Amino acid sequence: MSAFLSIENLSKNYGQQIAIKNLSLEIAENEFFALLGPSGCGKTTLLRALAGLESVDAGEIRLQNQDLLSLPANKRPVNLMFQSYALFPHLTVYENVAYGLRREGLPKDEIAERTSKVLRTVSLLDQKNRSPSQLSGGQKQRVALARAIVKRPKILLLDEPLSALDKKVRSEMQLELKRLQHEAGITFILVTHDQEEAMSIADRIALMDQGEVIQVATPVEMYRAPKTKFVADFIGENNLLTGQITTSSFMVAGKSLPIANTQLPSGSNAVLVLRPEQITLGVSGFVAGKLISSNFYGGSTLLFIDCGFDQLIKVTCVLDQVPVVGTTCHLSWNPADATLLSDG
Amino acid sequence: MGSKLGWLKLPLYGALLFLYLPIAVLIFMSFNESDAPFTWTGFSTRWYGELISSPEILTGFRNTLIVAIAATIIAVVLGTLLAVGLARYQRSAALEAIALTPAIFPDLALAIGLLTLFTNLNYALGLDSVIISHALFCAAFVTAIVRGRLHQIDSSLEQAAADLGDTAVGAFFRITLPSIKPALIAGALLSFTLSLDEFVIAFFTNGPSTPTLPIVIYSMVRFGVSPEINALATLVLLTSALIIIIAQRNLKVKDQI
Amino acid sequence: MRMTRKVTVSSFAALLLFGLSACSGSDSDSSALDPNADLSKQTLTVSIWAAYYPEDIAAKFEEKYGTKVTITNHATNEEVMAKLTAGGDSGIDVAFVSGQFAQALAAQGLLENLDKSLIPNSSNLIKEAEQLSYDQGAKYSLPYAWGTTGICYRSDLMKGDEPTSWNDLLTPKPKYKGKITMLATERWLMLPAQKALGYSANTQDETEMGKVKDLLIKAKANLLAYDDTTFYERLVSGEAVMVEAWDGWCNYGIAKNKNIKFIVPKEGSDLWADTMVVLKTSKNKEAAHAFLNYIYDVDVHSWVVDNILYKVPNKAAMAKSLPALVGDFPNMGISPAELLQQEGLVDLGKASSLYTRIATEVTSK
Amino acid sequence: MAQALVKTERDANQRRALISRSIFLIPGLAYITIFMLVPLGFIFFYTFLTRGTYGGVEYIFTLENYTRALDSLYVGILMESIMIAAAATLLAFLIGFPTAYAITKLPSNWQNVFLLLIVLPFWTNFLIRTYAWIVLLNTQGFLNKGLINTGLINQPLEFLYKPGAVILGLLYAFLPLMILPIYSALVRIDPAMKEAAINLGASPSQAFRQITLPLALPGVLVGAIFVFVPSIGNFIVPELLGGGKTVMVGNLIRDQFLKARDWPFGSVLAISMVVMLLILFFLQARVNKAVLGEKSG
Repeated sequence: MSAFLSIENLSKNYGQQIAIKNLSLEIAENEFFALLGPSGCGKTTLLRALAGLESVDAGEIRLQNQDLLSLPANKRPVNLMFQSYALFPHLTVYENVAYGLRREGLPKDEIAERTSKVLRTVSLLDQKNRSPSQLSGGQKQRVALARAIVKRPKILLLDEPLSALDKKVRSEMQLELKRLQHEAGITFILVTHDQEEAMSIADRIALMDQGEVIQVATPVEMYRAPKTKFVADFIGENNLLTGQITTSSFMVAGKSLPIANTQLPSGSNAVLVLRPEQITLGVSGFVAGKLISSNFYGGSTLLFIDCGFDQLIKVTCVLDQVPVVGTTCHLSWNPADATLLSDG
Repeated sequence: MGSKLGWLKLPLYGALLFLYLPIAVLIFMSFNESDAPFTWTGFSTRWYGELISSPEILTGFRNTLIVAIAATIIAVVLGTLLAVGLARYQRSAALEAIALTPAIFPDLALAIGLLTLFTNLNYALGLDSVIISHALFCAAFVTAIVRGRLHQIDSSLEQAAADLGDTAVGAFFRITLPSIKPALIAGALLSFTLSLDEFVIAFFTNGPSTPTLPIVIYSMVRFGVSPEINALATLVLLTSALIIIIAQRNLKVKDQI
Repeated sequence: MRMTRKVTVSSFAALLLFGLSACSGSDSDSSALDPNADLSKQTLTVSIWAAYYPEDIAAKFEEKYGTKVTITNHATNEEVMAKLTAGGDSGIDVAFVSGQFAQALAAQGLLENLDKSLIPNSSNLIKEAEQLSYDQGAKYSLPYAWGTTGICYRSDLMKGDEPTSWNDLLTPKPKYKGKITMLATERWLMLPAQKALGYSANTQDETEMGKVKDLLIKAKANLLAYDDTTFYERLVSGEAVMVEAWDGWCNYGIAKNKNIKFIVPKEGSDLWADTMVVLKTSKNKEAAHAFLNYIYDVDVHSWVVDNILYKVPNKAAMAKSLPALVGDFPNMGISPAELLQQEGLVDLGKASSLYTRIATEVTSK
Repeated sequence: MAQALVKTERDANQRRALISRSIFLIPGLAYITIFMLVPLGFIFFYTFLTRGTYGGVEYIFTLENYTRALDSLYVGILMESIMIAAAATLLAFLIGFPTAYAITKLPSNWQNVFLLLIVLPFWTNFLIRTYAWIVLLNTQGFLNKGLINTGLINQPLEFLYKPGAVILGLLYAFLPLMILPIYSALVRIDPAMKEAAINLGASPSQAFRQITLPLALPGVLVGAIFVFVPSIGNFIVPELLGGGKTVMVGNLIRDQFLKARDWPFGSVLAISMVVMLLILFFLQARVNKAVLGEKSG
């Protein structure tokens, strides 16, 4: 039994520059999948390759066992919601949404029915005769979404769908997207550089860097068990301490920190990954340092403590326990919570 | 580079061929030895010599330079002030349309209007009336270019200057002017070339004793086919090309239209 | 001729712009000229057809009289007329125009009556040329050159078909179709048809002009172009075989190709004169008269004959130049008496708009 | 007391703002008023006057100039001018659009080079460029000689002195004015527009017709105005390449002012040209609004 969508050994170069490097990925039906990574990591190229807007140099893409690459872009059961929305300014909202159905040559009644229905779903039926320039940002985004899903694609691709919206509308739209995905029963593949967005919305995330998938996992897995230092750094707040493994401890800047069992050989270079919320303050600890500053975030406060490492250590702390700036803090944690990653 | 174009190569290179074929013929014939207009007899540069020793052409050239320089100066001052005024002090679509109209107004209508004005004022036609007339449409082009540039510049720069205690005029000279300098240079060069080549308005508003170069060319072209014209065309092409290339460095063509 | 006091809208302009009212200039006769005026203090602007005068004339005149001269060119009578009649001071002191245009200018009171005592060389004027219909007695104009209009053709390319009639030009054999040009200026545009139909070249009769129009429209189908300036070059290159031409300009073609010939069609033709006038608005009238006198100098005027290849109504100049030229350019030998047999062109007054309209109809059809 | 001070302070500020606004706006607007609007007023005023016998105007008010303009002779010339200018405009579009489109497909540094190449001939003298066609197309010219030498024809063809030659001359003179605005409209179109159409199932040619073309329409219209307006007012091309056998409105206006000295009638013709321009602008603004959903300008 093969996956709903399988990407095998995909490669794409722009001249000397590698955009996608021998990439393989499997995505399940009805999954809300996020391609996450910094800009230039190849995630958008991959998305465009799925839509057929970009040719590939090598590899295969199969959708339900059907070769997708052999289909021209306008025949693929894959629709894309563009980052700029790409609403046709000379057409009305209705005409924009109906555009794709008309290209299929469907009967007029069916077009009208499906278009109206999807406009109702995104609550834009009243605006159907407006021109896109008369809509707000959130409304435009919903038209773009309606235009893509009205085609009932097997896969809906979303290119940074929320980046142009302000924060409040964005969180509303996140909910909306999830609801829609659930209702429509379509596989969503979302491209974003915003790890918070990916974590909050996706079932699974593929984190990409320099044309390669670094880790594919659920948001929780990725947070808890980053596979590499890059993942650990990209996902969430983290303390990354570079040092060397000895027989029983981890040496960082001349200080010895306790570690749990590790497969990494003694004497090798490694990174100790410590989430700020895993560290506790006490009267004694593994290391001590002076509190430099504290940033208040509502529910919690992030402390910055100078322990003599090459970076300040971040510690999450509840509001009523925040020490005065300048006091010496003692830090401790459960060594089993900390992850040790090879630093190669 | 060309492979991506496919069949579009045909119109692109076709259009260029269409645009340059007559010019190539003129340049070629400017080195013709005899004055037979359509027959090549041998290489010679004599027509260039005759050209620069022709008093009509030299006078015409001098008059044209005077007009182009003076009209450009007036146009840059008026056009820049107007562009700044429209961008910063009085945003009005109607005023803006009026300010830009001379640039696209039919030259013949403009020319006869000006002729009518000058005659009714009993104003003797001469280089000054051509300068006044040329400055009119040149200023519109300067306004358009400077206005475009001001669109790209944050008006908060001037507000910051005002906030720091500068007067409006002071802010104009210390902040606005330096930031629109490329547009000013491009506008000035465009004005200069437009005036250099302008025929219809000059034809109507010029006095009898001060023909500009295009007017001299007009009478030459009408009086038959002289190889001096070919030599002149070659020189005019080189000069214009030079000016345009300099202007290009200051402002890309695409921003102008 | 009825005198029309021209009203300008200058007062309207002044009112609009400055809230002032302006007075129009007076039409009173000019004050007497000073024969001892210092000409070096005066400057002259002379408007003349391009390539119709010695190129160094300005320099030579300045050398002799100390007057700075600016020569300005016009391509057609109409061009300089527009400037002279626009109202106000055109800046032109001396203008070269065709006779009927001089008549129109005089009718508007724009011309200075010539003081012959300041033009002693005018004694060279051929007496027949004093009686030209547009200015009997040469009161306000002094003819510069004169001649007639005919057909200029390539005898080698029209062997056996040499034209003798205006009809040969207007309704040519099919093989000459598209190899013919006619003059574009209104009066000469009309001339071949007027003469072919046996009418006067100055006719103001609307029925006659209607027939002229029909004939010209028919003739248009055979034309290469209407051409006032480069017709002789078209003959030289072979682009055209037969053109309507002024006698003098045909000579430019003859100079380049001996196969080019000129004939005056048997139906007759016009007598035209290009004449020199002094503008009333001129502030340099003494210098203007001196310039006319200078032109009538034997050497200067014979230069015109030798180089421009036009006949001039100057006895001494023609006597000096003609013998050497008449062999190569037979039409230079047309005598003043023969010229006077042709019809002199006069101004048409109000009827000029009829001519304009017909010219527009013909050229736009 | 303090309030009064604030008030005078505020007045002074307003006065200062008014002064600086005047400094910037008044010189230019005054110049345009005196040298464009007033002359236009003059021309309009002239249309109601009577021509003088020897030129100039007489203060006899009449509508005769307008009725004369409706004469079939002048209406015919106007229609032919419109046809010729429209033909030049249409050809300029047919050549200019694919050319502009091709330029947008080039790498961006090459785009500037090609735009420069398109513009460059435009800055050589207009009269000389027009004259060049005579050298090329004359019956003794290069094209005929070439065709005869290659044996394609044995009699020279007459290309010049026909309405077709006038159209060619106008097309040649103003083609760059069509290419530039179309180019600038095309480069402004978000490439995602066409991709979106394809993604929604349109074939590339459908995407071009349904998306790219309509979105470039405002640029096409600007180009059409830039070609049509100077074409219809042109009198040099009909004179040089039309051999005086084609009369356009431009020639007619020129002749009324410089030959027939009938300023009132010439003014009527000039006003008709201005009205035509205004109609075109109005149309352009409407299309702009329809296509881009924005106010033009």
